[in-house]
Amino acid sequence: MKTEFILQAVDAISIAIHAHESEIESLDRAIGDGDHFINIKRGVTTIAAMREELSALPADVALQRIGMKLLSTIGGASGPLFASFFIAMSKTLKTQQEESLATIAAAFADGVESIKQRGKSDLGEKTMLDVLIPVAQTFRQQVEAGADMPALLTAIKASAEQGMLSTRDMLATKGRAAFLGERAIGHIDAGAKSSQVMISAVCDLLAQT
Amino acid sequence: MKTEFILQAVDAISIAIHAHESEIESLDRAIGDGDHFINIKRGVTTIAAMREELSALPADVALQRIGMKLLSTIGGASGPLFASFFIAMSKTLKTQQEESLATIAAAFADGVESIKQRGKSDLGEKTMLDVLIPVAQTFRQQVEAGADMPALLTAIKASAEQGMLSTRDMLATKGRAAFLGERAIGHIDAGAKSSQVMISAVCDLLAQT
Amino acid sequence: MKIFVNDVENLLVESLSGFAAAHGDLVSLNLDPHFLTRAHKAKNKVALISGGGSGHEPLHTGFIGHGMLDAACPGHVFTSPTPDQMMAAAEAVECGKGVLFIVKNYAGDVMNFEMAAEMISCEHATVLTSDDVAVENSTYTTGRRGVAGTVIVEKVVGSLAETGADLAHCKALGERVNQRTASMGVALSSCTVPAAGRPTFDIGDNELEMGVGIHGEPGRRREAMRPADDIVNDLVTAILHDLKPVEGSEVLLMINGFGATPLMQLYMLYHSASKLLAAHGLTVARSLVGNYTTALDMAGASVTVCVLDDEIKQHWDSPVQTAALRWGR
Amino acid sequence: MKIFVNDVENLLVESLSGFAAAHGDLVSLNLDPHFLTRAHKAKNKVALISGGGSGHEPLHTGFIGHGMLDAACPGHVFTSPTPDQMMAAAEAVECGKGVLFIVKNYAGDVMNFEMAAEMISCEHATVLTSDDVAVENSTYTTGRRGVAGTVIVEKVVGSLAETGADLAHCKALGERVNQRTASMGVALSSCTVPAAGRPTFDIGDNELEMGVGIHGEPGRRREAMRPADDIVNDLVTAILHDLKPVEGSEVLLMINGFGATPLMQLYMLYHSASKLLAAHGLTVARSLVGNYTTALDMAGASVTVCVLDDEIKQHWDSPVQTAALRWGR
Ligand SMILES: Nc1ncnc2c1ncn2[C@@H]1O[C@H](COP(=O)(O)OP(=O)(O)O)[C@@H](O)[C@H]1O
Ligand SMILES: Nc1ncnc2c1ncn2[C@@H]1O[C@H](COP(=O)(O)OP(=O)(O)O)[C@@H](O)[C@H]1O
Ligand SMILES: [Mg+2]
Ligand SMILES: [Mg+2]
Ligand SMILES: [Mg+2]
Ligand SMILES: [Mg+2]
Repeated sequence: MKTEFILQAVDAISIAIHAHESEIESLDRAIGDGDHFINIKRGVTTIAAMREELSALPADVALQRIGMKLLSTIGGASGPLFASFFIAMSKTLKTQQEESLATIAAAFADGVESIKQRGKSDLGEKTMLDVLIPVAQTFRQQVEAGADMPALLTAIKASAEQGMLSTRDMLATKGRAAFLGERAIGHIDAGAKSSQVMISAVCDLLAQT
Repeated sequence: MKTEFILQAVDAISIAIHAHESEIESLDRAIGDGDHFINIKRGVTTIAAMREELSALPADVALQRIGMKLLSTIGGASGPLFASFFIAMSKTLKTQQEESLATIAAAFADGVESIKQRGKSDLGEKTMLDVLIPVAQTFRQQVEAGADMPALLTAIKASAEQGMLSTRDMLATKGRAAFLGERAIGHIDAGAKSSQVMISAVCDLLAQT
Repeated sequence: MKIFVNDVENLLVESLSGFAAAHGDLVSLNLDPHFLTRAHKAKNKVALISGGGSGHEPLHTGFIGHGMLDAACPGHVFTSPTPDQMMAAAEAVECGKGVLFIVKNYAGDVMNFEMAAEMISCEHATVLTSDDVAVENSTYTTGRRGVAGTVIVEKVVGSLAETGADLAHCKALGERVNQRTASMGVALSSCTVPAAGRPTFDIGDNELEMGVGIHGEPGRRREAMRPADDIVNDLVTAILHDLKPVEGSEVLLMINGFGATPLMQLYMLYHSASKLLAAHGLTVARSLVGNYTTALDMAGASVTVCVLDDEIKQHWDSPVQTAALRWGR
Repeated sequence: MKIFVNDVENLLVESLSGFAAAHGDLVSLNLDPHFLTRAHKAKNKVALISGGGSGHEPLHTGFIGHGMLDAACPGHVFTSPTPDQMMAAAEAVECGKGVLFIVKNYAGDVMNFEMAAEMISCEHATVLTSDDVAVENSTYTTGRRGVAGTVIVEKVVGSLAETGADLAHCKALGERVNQRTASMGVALSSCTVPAAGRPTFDIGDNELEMGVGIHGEPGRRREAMRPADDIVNDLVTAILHDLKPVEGSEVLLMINGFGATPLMQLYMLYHSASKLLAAHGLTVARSLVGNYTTALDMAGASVTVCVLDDEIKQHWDSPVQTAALRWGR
């Protein structure tokens, strides 16, 4: 992975997130506390402002720096989770000799794994993990199966979309929505939506290049 | 004056005040603090509940009792003013040998005079006195001129109406509206309106009997 | 506007009963006529009595106790109490050195306290508070409104009275504090008198009422919303124009919430006002931030500045033990 | 919803600066990372640190001072603070006996404090508060929300820490208070997060949200407005169902305003709740009424009951000197 690509991804994510502002905001208002968009925006804005500093660094160090910055910038539930994701991803990339789609898929999976650990959470709890876990699986499986880039990206996007939609009918057992019991049913999780939007944006970026 | 008439007047005032509830309320909301109707209603309701006690008393004593009760019931600016009115009226009636329209007119004038003293106020300050002072004058003049009952009542009602309307274009110098300066212009004073309504109601009652 | 209520007629008595029960160590409640006194009657001091319409809580009931009031007479919401309340309160707390009434300058309060004063037999005097500079002083009118600065008068005179000072001295200090204190407020939303059930005034989504009164009375003008620093600048400018404090003076800065404005906002206003005062060469030596003179559920706040002198400062700092102000011992 | 604001991005820092300036005798502020400590560092005691999203003022900054917290870490509005804040605060106030974190049980707060705890080198422990009975406990979920009862935990543990008690004892008492404390709230209107600029939830003119959270999260159900006594009865019933106090127990009754509900109303609710508790054979031995754990400008209130024992009562009564709670000496 190139640091230049990471910086492009940050920009793509920023645009995508802003395009979904009111959707993400109203999802967190419905079964959360309404700040999820603001939290992500704060994170993305801060990282975007680090462009110069980051561009001089190798990709794994840049990801580690991003993770630490997010940790001290976002707060809330999503802050430590996103931070863990990037820090874990950075660790895996650093240990890899050679970079390939397979190592990136493994790093992504390790990032997701560290979210599970930090959040003491798993699939089916109406969180961002209902997007991230299936995406990690699809990513690995498609790479193993030797799918070409367009097929890989299409599969990941579909998996993210499906995961996001799956949260609608779930009872929440983690995050703020867990406090709502039955009342959370019928609403998509804000973190699942924002994760899907970000993943989709990165896929679209890759499709262009 | 018969105590029975006073009690009838209380009922007539109660009905008339309630019929003008929203008008009086909104006038005091516009340039006062919005409680004038509630204050009068509290007074009228309390006096109406004293019917039995009052009916056993001579008129002057009943008026004195009403004044004292209003003093400890209404509060605000209008409470001490209405109370002073009835107490002063009672005093004058008590000293009169014989009852006539002239003595009632004199008692009314003394009531108004005591409002002026208590309120340190006079004509033209955008208060209830802009109704009460002209009415007291008309009352006395018409009686002196030997007007018959219908003419007297018509003159008093007209004078009250005109006084009430005259407050619209005044700058207030007494009461809460005095704090508003120019902004009070264009609004009728709530106390002027309620006084006009009450006087009108008593005139109509007299016209019927 | 929704409120918690059983029967609107009983709201005041239920609230006073709750207040008296929650603060049984500080106050005791009398009903019919309604007044509250300290739980333990003080001795050998001027008895301080205040009162006014309800809806401004904690004013005045929350200021009963050592170092402040001896009694308070709550009227109906935004309606001055009646003379029988003040007479009964005076009877209950007078202890040989006379009674000082502290009265906000509104026609209703002035007249009702005046009538009580005329009817009580003990020595008495009155301090009228009139700190609201929103309404320009005019010789034709009854003067200015008494607002949040009343809290400072009650605290300072309360402390002096505790020393055994006589009635004339207490009245004189109260009047000096009043003269050295100026306030102005701004509303972002109206209040709703429970018995009326609808907002006292209408205000647009992008408007503010500059110079609003503590009953939701109109102030200087209706304006468009502006940045907080601009708004505070207008308030402070009006206040300093009135007080004309000597450069280098020490002042007490009070930011008073009207009821529905969060504390977070009030401290932001404090930040803004204190910077301005410093820029005018004044030293903010004492502070008070919170909901102290409210207007039911009105959103908004007022700024109050009191120009301190040694005596005022000493009496501000002295111990106070009331439901709403408490420090020292 | 209008608010006083210059730039919404600076609101928190301006507000914290105002708070620190107004209470310079009590607290001192550090920016980047944001945390507040006592003005005078305590010695030889467990250092108590709390924190959480802003918008609940006076929680937690208003509880820094002798007898309560050593430091507080304010996050953005309704957003948990970040680990670097807690680490820096711990560094600043730890004085040899370890650090106790008092954390309201929300995923964000729990994770951020957890990460800070993993990274600091000194001895540390955490008390999670979870007094909100609106959300029934379930083994599948992360448990209940921490709300106004947190104030009681901070006061009681704060007093114990002042005696020099060790970390284990402080943690144990905090957990006991939490277990003996239950709360439930009701909202009449929504709050508005300043950066979002619109109400968190919509609510009809004749509706209430029963069991609302302190961030405007939905509670048990949306209901039609009812008389205050009925509403309080539901809150108290849910609380007692959870606490199951022995008849004759002494309790602390707290009525907490969410921000926009006038004090007059809160005391009325106190009256209502205290009658109910008495009818259940409980003795209301201590009280607290006011805005202590707010949700910005939300209208509504919560009831909290803490079943006292001798140790808790003693530590509740002991002196406290903070911006928002002050008694004794
Ligand atoms: N324990 C957890 N594990 C995984 N994801 C979680 C967990 N708790 C919360 N989340 C995710 O975080 C999102 C909320 O993030 P955000 O609104 O930024 O924080 P907060 O809930 O503190 O306001 C939720 O929508 C959910 O997807
Ligand atoms: N000094 C005064 N002299 C005569 N009338 C007055 C005076 N002050 C107020 N009023 C009258 O009282 C009315 C207001 O009464 P009310 O609303 O009951 O009391 P408050 O002003 O205390 O709320 C005003 O509309 C005015 O007519
Ligand atoms: Mg959120
Ligand atoms: Mg009025
Ligand atoms: Mg009034
Ligand atoms: Mg949040």
